[in-house]
This record gives sequence, structure tokens and C-alpha cells, in this order.
Amino acid sequence: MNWVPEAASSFAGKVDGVLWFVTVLSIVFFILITVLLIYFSFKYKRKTENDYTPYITGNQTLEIIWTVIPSILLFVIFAYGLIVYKEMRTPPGDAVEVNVTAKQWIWIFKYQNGKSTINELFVQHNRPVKMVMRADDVLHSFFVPAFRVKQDLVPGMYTQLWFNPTKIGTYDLFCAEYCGTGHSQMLAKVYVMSPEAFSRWEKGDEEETTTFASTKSPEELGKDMYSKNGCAACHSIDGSAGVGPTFKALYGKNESLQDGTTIEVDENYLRESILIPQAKVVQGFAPSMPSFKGILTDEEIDALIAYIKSLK
Amino acid sequence: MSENHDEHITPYKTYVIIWLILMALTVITVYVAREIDLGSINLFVAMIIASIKATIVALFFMHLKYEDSITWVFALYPLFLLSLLIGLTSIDVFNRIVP
Amino acid sequence: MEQLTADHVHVHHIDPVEEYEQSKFGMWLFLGTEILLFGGLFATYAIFRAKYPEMFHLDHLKLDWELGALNTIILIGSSMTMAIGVTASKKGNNKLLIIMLAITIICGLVFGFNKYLEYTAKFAHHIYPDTSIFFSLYFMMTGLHMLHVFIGLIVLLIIMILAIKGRYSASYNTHVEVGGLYWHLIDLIWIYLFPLLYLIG
Amino acid sequence: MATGTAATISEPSFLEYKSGFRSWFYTTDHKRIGILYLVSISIFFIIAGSIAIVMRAELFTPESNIVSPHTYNVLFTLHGSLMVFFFIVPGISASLGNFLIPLMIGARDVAFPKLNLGSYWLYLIGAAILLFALLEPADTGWTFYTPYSAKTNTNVILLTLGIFVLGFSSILTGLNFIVTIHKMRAPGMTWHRLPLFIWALYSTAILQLLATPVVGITLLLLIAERTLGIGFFDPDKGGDPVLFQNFFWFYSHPAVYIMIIPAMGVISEILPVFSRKPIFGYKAIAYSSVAIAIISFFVWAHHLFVAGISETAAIIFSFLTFLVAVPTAIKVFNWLATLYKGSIQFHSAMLYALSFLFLFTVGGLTGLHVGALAADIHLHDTYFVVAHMHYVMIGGTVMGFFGALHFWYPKWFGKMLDDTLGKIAWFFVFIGFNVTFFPQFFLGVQGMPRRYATYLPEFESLMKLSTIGSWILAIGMIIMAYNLIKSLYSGEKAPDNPYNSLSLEWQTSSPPILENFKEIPVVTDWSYGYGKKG
Ligand code: HEA
Ligand code: HEA
Ligand code: HEC
Ligand code: CUA
Ligand SMILES: [Cu+2]
Repeated sequence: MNWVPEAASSFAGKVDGVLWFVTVLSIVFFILITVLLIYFSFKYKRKTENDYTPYITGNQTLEIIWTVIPSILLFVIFAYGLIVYKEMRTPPGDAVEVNVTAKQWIWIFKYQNGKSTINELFVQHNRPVKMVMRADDVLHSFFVPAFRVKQDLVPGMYTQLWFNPTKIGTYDLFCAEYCGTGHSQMLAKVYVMSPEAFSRWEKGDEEETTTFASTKSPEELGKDMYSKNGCAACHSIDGSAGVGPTFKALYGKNESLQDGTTIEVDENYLRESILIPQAKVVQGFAPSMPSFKGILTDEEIDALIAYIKSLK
Repeated sequence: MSENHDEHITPYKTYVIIWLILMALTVITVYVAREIDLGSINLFVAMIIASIKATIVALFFMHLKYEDSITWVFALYPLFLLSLLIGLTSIDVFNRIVP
Repeated sequence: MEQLTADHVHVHHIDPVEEYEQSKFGMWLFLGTEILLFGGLFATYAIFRAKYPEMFHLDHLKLDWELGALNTIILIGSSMTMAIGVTASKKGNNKLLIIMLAITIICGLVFGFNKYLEYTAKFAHHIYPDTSIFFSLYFMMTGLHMLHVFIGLIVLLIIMILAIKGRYSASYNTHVEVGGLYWHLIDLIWIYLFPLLYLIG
Repeated sequence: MATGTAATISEPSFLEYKSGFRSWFYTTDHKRIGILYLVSISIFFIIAGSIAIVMRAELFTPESNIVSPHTYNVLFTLHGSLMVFFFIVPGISASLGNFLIPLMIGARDVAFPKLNLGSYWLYLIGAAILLFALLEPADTGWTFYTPYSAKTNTNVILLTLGIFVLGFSSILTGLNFIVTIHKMRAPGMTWHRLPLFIWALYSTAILQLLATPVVGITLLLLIAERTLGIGFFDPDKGGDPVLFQNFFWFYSHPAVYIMIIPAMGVISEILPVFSRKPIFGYKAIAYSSVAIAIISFFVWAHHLFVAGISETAAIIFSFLTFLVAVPTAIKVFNWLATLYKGSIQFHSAMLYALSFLFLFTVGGLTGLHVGALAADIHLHDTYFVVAHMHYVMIGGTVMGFFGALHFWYPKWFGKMLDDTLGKIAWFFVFIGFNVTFFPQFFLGVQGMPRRYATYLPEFESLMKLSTIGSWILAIGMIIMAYNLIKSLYSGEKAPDNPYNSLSLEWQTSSPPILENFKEIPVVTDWSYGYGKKG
């Protein structure tokens, strides 16, 4: 049955077990109630204005039965949920740590080898990982349906979560806690890779081989970067203003800045805007853009600029 | 209230006595906190004394002593809820794991 | 208002004993609400005090405990005069009631004046509600309490005016009793605020 | 039951005895105040419902094409806050409760009629503040979580202030009802003869009285956070954002029972009348209402299982959550048993009552999914929760509310409703509701997060289905509104007791006279004595 999403972590199946258990129990009671409801409704449908009805006011035994049985069942649900919860909350000692920082509206992942990625999380197949998470501005929530994990990220406090990915593939990561205008755009991907592919990625030759050695033109690469690095959450390409100004026809235009001056948008300005966004803030927008210094490489920024230039 | 209503009327003298007790407790609580300084159980002592004072005010000044049981229920239940709010919230705040 | 009561004949049906019982019970219920309104602040206090004991200790030393103690004495005193006033009213001694109300109101005003002095002194030392969590709590708690004192004063003033007009007697004194209950609650809350803020921090 | 005095009454009814603006807005008559509330909450229901239709239209496609993401966020904030604070919390208790409590317990009015009017004015003031808040409406969601609500530059202050004022309206209404029920029952109306609707409203009133102040102070602190810069919830100042959530839900969980318990009371009145049988397990239903009122204070943090609270707290709260489901289960089974061997008439009110049983059970049972710790980690903040809450709030409360409207309409307005039209409207509402919200359970399990202005294409077909459902639902509502308004003018004149009910409110004229009863009745039996010999 595919009413639950693909199960791709070690405890996903157990969570589904809880879901199934409660659902089956619910269906049993639901059918019991519905059947009785419909049966009574038609069996005892009013026939004449003066139907005989017995004077029944209650029944002690029934009262006890339907207090005790649900109580027991409810306790069983609680206990079952608790057991699986305990497992979900207790990371194994050998779990690899990944630092997660969420801010409006991007995900930043920092790995133990010093690498860092945006809106892309790379993990190794069958190797437990532990996310140590923190939010920069407001609440966010790390949610990967396929792993059945969710945990809020709270500013000023560290939260954690762990999972053991059991299937190679690409999975959606959502921000599940409302965090403002870009909330529904705060998406990322989780890549579960085979040990070989993962160590290649760790050594750093992965991106070279996949992205830059490819035959794509800089504009196409920039386009990938644009959607991959979360620019899309704030910058549209169709002329509508979002959280940040649109990229459409941006290049070459005279932008008026917060401090009253204007500036012509050229390559230098674009580069500066990406690396030190607060240096020149566009009129009418809040200085809320995160800096991509140390996150994007020079090649990537060049590609982005090429892409922005192509948007006429 | 009307004549035939058996409302308890506290004599004036009682109020003055209560007032003196309250004053004494105020002096004690100040003295304990500022002069003796019991350190960590300061809070505890101060709250006990405050609660004694509050109980006296409620019982005598507010005549809770002579009220019917339903008034007692609605006077005490909020206090229970308050302790619940503090207690259960503390269970959360002070048991969070720090990864 | 005239026309209103004329519309509603049933206003006159209400028996004073019933009205007294209902109003008193109603006021007790309202006091329950008030306790939980302050309750949010007490809970906040409990949690942050446990979290930042040093901050609470250092900051509370900046408060003027002598002024706080003075205010405690004044407020408890006013509670006593209020209680005497209620009894006086029940005994039909309208004159004593008016005197006691006057003393209570004066005490309330002095309390408010002291608070004013306290606040201005704090502002002069550049202590504001956003200075620290402790002072946030200090200003929110005493501020909300002050608001209640203020409302209480208005209520008592109205009762006093009605008392002067001779509206109360041994057989009818609902307002006095109910207003008194409210005033005692204000005292009751202060009984906790004083040690929490000024003494033990 | 008490002796009926209806036949002899020739006084003008409460609707007729006086007219004009002042006679309504300065009235202290509980029945007129009830009508004022009814009209006000209906207006808010229509506004908030229409907003929902716009939201659903936006969600028809994955991209944002009707409104911008920011506008969408504003819309669901308004939808949620209006529905919760302006419609459903005051809903049954302030409108039907005001109208019915004195009638049902055999009193002439509530204990404090002027205070009652004051509560209504507070409601109006809250609504007026809301109007100003609409100039730059908040985009925080109805839960106002910090730090976002402390940071966003939309007008959070006015919206929360409006809700704060409304809170006091709710507190004072609850206070009034508790005193009324304690002190103003007619002679012979013992606690165990009270109609179950009264028991329900009594329990609700306790929650209104003691939970609301906590949300009051919480919103006040939020306002202070934005204006004075205090930092209880601001991590930069040493505060704790999750503390806000604890405080908020200390009220808002009991609030969901403020919403449902009155509707449960309504069901307990409608079922016996249209089955002509005594309610089954009177005491069990009555005491379980009070039990819910008490236990529901202890479960608030089940909304915070993934918010970063401690594990210990999560476990305690999950356990308590299941505890509160027990009294509800008891009620459901007792209602069902009431139908057994009855003489069931499918009046439109009865159809709503039966759909309550059906839909609320779905909503309640899915509450168990989200109450179970492991499952909630997956389901929290997805459309599963959206579906759960609409099943309990619409399938439960709103069905109860509609049932009550159809049931007591003749008593309110002295006119009979068009029953056939009522059934047609019910059909559309019932079908439309299920089509709208049932698919959302699947969306939620699949991982579709809530409060999303745009979404991934894989959710598109179910989202489309849901939107189509909302249109069917709207059609049903429009038919119903038409019926309710039309019958005011062209409905048949209602007899005093059209359903041969035994409870007190039917023993006076329809609509009741100004002071409800010619003479205060003396009660000799409970009001569920159907089928009794002799
Ligand atoms: C009318 C309002 C109402 C009612 C009555 C309920 C009733 C219940 N609710 Fe619900 N709830 C909401 C309104 C309501 N809820 C809202 C609005 C939200 C979301 C708020 C937001 O975030 O915006 C919410 C969210 C919510 C959550 C948080 C989900 C999340 O955000 O992750 C939880 C978790 O425990 C929960 C649980 C329950 C439970 C256990 C009940 C129980 O009381 C249900 C009891 C009923 C039954 C169980 C069914 C009948 C019983 C039987 C048929 C007997 C047999 C059954 C068995 C023993 C199996 N609810
Ligand atoms: C009482 C509570 C209540 C009610 C009745 C409803 C009713 C509806 N809600 Fe509700 N909803 C909430 C409370 C409620 N909602 C809450 C609390 C939230 C959470 C908000 C948040 O996240 O902050 C929410 C969120 C919510 C969402 C999720 C938004 C998101 O997370 O992105 C959706 C989406 O489908 C939705 C849809 C609907 C629909 C289609 C209806 C329909 O049932 C509406 C039907 C009503 C009408 C169509 C109007 C009625 C009448 C007429 C049109 C008649 C015309 C009149 C005359 C002729 C006089 N709601
Ligand atoms: C959190 C939202 C956000 C994200 C994510 C974001 N930006 Fe921005 N951006 C802004 C805002 C707000 C402004 C306007 C204020 C300013 O100039 O700092 C802006 C301004 C800019 C400008 C200057 C535009 C002008 O009109 O002069 C450029 C160029 C830019 N961003 C590029 C990018 C790129 C490239 C990315 C992705 C790698 C990106 N931004 C990601 C919010 C964001
Ligand atoms: Cu980040 Cu929602
Ligand atoms: Cu809840």
C-alpha cells in the first residue's frame, strides 16, 4: 500500500507500524460505530407518530465495558508510540555529526571534514548520522518524510535528530515550521550515496566531475545554482518582487539603494551582493539576505552572474 | 444581605490582630532574607511566609473561612492550575537534551 | 440609563440576598481568573530565576527594598481598613465605612506615588524594561499590579461616592463586599511580589 | 416535567416587545444578546470561510498564481484567528448558551444581565480593533509563535490586542454562566435533572474562566516584547521561544474543548428528542464533560512534541493526551446507545447530529494518531493535522452548531425552517466536507507540510480534489444560509413545542416572552422522560 511514503530509514518501518496500528484500531472502532449508527437509524426509523419506545436510561455493565476497553487500548497505543519514539530520539554512539543551520529560507549543512553545502545534504548509505541543529533567526523544522524524522530548529538552542538511511536515492527535505514568506520555498534535497560515491564526494572531486566538467554552459550551470542554493526562495525570475528583488532584467539596470544613491548593476556589484549582501542594500528591501561567502565557490558565483545576465 | 441571613460578622478587633500578625510576618521575612541569609533555601522560606500571609488574608479579610465549599473549590483550583503550569513547564525547560 | 431600567422590569425582581450571594461568588470566580493572569508571570519568574540565578541576585540588589517594604506595610494596612469598612457596612455604620474607604484610597494613592518614585529612580539609572530579564519581570509584574491598584482605586472611589449618597445599609452592601474582595486580592498578589522581587531575587 | 404554561401566554415575545437600535444594543435580555452574538459570529464565519475558499483556490495548482505567498500567509492567519477566536470559541456558548441557559434552567435571565451586555460590547471592541489590524494584517499563523511574531513587520500587535479583549469577553461570559447555573436554577431543578447541554456549558465555562487569562497574559507579553523590548521569548536576550508555545497551548488546548463540549451538549439534546428515548447514561455523559474540562488542562504540550521540549515532558503529555480521550469515548458510546430501540425521525437537525457522531469519530480517532509520540513526529505540521482539526472542528463543532440552529430555530424566531431545503443543504455540506478534508489525511501522511503557499507537483491531484470539495461545501452553506434567511420571512408560524420535547425551553411560547416564563416553573422530573409510562 502506498498511503505512506517510501520508507528509507532504519526506523521508518517502525513508525509505519505505529501508524498502521492506530489506523487499524481506528478503522475497527469507526466501522463498529458507523455500522451501529446506520443499522439503528434504519431499524428504528420512526414509523408512526406514537411509536412505542422503551424507557432505558443506562446500563452499568456497558458503561464499565466501554470505559475499560478503550482505556486499555489507549494505553497500548501510548506505550507503542513511546517505544518507537525512544528509539527515534536516541542516536547511536557512532553516528556521524552534521551541523545544520537554518535561516530564512535556506539550509546550510556543515560536515566534519569542513565541507559545507546549501540546500543539499549528502549522507552515506547505512551509516547513522546525527544532525546538530540551530536556527539563526526564527523557528524552522527539519522534515524528511521518507525518513519519518522531524525536529524544530530553535534560535538560541541546539536540537538534535538522527537517522540511518537505508536506501540509496534522493529525498525531499521540507521546512515544516512556519517561518515567513519563503516558508514553502525552504526545500532541500537529501542525497543518500553508496560508500564509494560518498567518499568520492567527501574528497571533493564529485562536484568537479558532475557539475563543472560537464558540457553545460555557464548560464545553465547558473540556473542549477539558482534553484539549488535557495536563491529562488527570495528572487523571482519573472519580474515579481519577492523577499528580494527580481533577477529579471536586473543586469545593467540602475538600482536605487537604501542610502539614497543609485548604482549600475554590473558584475562587481552582483558579486558583492552575493558575498557581502549588507554592503549595498536595495531600496525597499530588508537587509535579510544571507551571505554566501565560503559557501559558493568562485566558479559557482561566475555561473550565477552569467545566469542573471541572461535574464533579459 | 438581609436581616435573616446568617452572615458571619467579624469583630473589628480581629482585624487589628490579623494586621499585627501580618506586620510581624513582614518583619520576619525581611529579617530572614536580609540579615540571616539562608542562601539557597531563602526562596523556600520567603514563599512559606508569603503563603502564610496570603492564607490569613484570604481566610479572615476575605472571609473565605465562612464561605461554602464551592467557593473554596473555585478559590483553590486556580492555584492548582498555576502549580501545574509552573511544574509541567519546568519539566520541559530543565530536562532538554543538549547535543 | 433611565430608560433602560424602565425597559427591564425584571431588574427589580432580583432579591437582594440572592444578588449579594451571586455577586460575591462571581467575584471569587473573577479572582481565579486574575490569579491565572498573574500566573503567566509567576511561571515566567520561576523558570528564569532557576535558569539565571546570578542575574536575579545581582539585579535584585538594585531595587530599593526599603521602599518595597514600606509599600507592603501600606498595602496590608489598607487591606485591614478595607476589611473594617466591610464589617462596618454590614453593621450599618455608614460613617465608619466612609472613613475606612477614605483611608484605604489614600493608602492606595501613597502606594502608587511610591511606585512612581521607584520607577523614575530606575529610569534615572537607565534601567528600563528591556535592561534584563529580571527587570522585564520587575516592570511587567509591578506594572500589571499597579494597573490593578489603579482599577481598584476607581472602584473604591465609586463605592465611596455611593456610600456618601447613602446607598448602603446593613441590609444592602453588595458593592462594598465585592469591591473589598478585589482590593484584598491586590494585597494578596503584592504579598508574593514583594519577597520575590525585592528580597530574594 | 414541569407544567406547561405556554398555551395561556398572550404577551408580546422578546422579539416584538420593542424595536429600534437602542432596544438591541443596550438590551440586557439574554435572548437578544444571544441573537446579537449569533449574527456577529455568523458574519465572521462567512468572512473566514470565504477566505478559506480563496486559500483553497490558490492551492488548486502547485505554483502561486492567485495570491502571492505573503498574501497566502496573511490569509491563513486571518482564517485561523477569525475562525477560532471570533467564531468557534464564542460560537455555541455565547450565542446558544445565552439564549438557552436561562430558558433551560427555568430562570428569567442570567445572573448578571448588565455584565452580559458588557461582554458583548467587549466582543464588538475586539472586532473593531481587528478592523484596524486589517490595514497591515499579521502573517504569523493563528498560533503567533515567537520569534517570528516578534520580528515580522506586519501588524501583530493589533490582532493580538483584539484577541486579548475578546478573551475578557469570553471570561466574563463564562463567569456569568457559572454563577447562573449555580444560583438561578428553578425550584426542583436539581443538578441531576439539569439538561446535558447545561452540564456541557458549565464545563465549558470553567475552561473559559481559567484558561483564557493565561493566553491573555501571553499575548500581552508578546505585545510587550514588540513594544517595550522585553525578551522572555527572545533568545538574543536570554529568553526562550518554546516558553511561548507552552503558555500559548496552556490556553489553546483547553480552547479546543471550549469549542467541542458545547457541541457535545447540543447532540445530547437533539438525539433524545428525535429518537423519543431518554438519553442513555445521563450521569456518564454529564460527568465526562466535567472530566474533560479538568483533564484538558494537563495535555497542552502534545502540540510541541517536535518543538524542542524535553523527552520527559513529551512522554508525560502523550500519556495525559490519551487520558483525555477516555471521557470522549464514553460519550460517543452513550449517544449511540441512545438510538437503540428508539423512534428515529430524520429531521434536518437530527441529520446534523448523526453526522456529528460519524465525523467527530473520524476526527477524534485521528487525534490518537497525532497523540502517539512516534507517529506525531512524522505527522506534526502536515496536512494530517489540518485534516484532524477540521474533522473535529467542522465535523464536530460546526455540525453541532448547524444542528442546534435547525433544532432551536422555531424557538428563536417563532418560524419553522424548510426541512426539505435543510436536508438538501445538509447533503451538500456533508459530501463537500468529506471531499475537502478526507484527502488531506493522505496528503499529510505523504509528507505535505501545512502553511505552504506553493507545493511540490506530486501532491497536486489530492490538493485539486480538496479544492473541488470546498466548492461543494460552499454550495451547501449557501443553500443553508438561504434557508435560514428565507424562513425568517416565509416560514410557517411555529407552535410552542413542535417536536414534543420535554425540556423547559419548549414549555414557553415560541419565541419566548420577555421574561421567559409567566411563572417560574417548578420542576418535578428530568427532561429526558420519553417512553415513560403514565
Ligand atoms: C474541536 C476541537 C478539537 C478536539 C475535540 C480535539 C480532540 C483531540 N485532539 Fe486535537 N487539535 C485541534 C482541535 C481539536 N482536537 C486543533 C485545532 C489542532 C491543531 C492546532 C494547530 O496546530 O493549528 C489539534 C491538534 C492536535 C494535536 C497536535 C498535532 C500536531 O500539531 O502535531 C494532537 C496531538 O496529540 C491532538 C490530539 C487530540 C486528541 C487525542 C483528541 C481527543 O480528545 C479525541 C478523543 C476522541 C476520540 C478518541 C474518538 C471517539 C472515541 C471512540 C470512538 C472510542 C474508541 C476509540 C479508541 C479507544 C481507539 N490534536
Ligand atoms: C472553526 C474553525 C474552522 C473552520 C470552520 C474552517 C473551515 C474551513 N477551512 Fe480551515 N483552518 C482553521 C479553522 C477552521 N477552518 C484553523 C485554526 C486553521 C489553521 C490556521 C493556521 O495554520 O494558522 C485552518 C487552516 C486551513 C487550511 C490549511 C492552510 C495551510 O496550512 O496552508 C485549509 C486548507 O485547505 C483550510 C480550509 C478550510 C475550508 C475549505 C473550510 C470550509 O469549511 C469553509 C466553509 C465556509 C464557507 C464557504 C463560508 C460560509 C458561508 C457562505 C459562503 C454563505 C454565504 C452567505 C450568505 C448568503 C449570507 N483551513
Ligand atoms: C533570505 C532571502 C534571500 C536569499 C536566499 C537570497 N537572497 Fe539575494 N537578496 C535578498 C534581499 C532581501 C535582497 C535585497 C536587499 C539587499 O540588497 O541586501 C537581495 C539582493 C540581492 C542582489 C542585489 C539585487 C539588486 O536588485 O540589486 C543580488 C544580485 C542577489 N540578492 C543575489 C542572490 C543570489 C545569487 C542568491 C543565491 C545564491 C541569493 N541572492 C539568495 C534576499 C535573499
Ligand atoms: Cu523555515 Cu519554514
Ligand atoms: Cu490539543
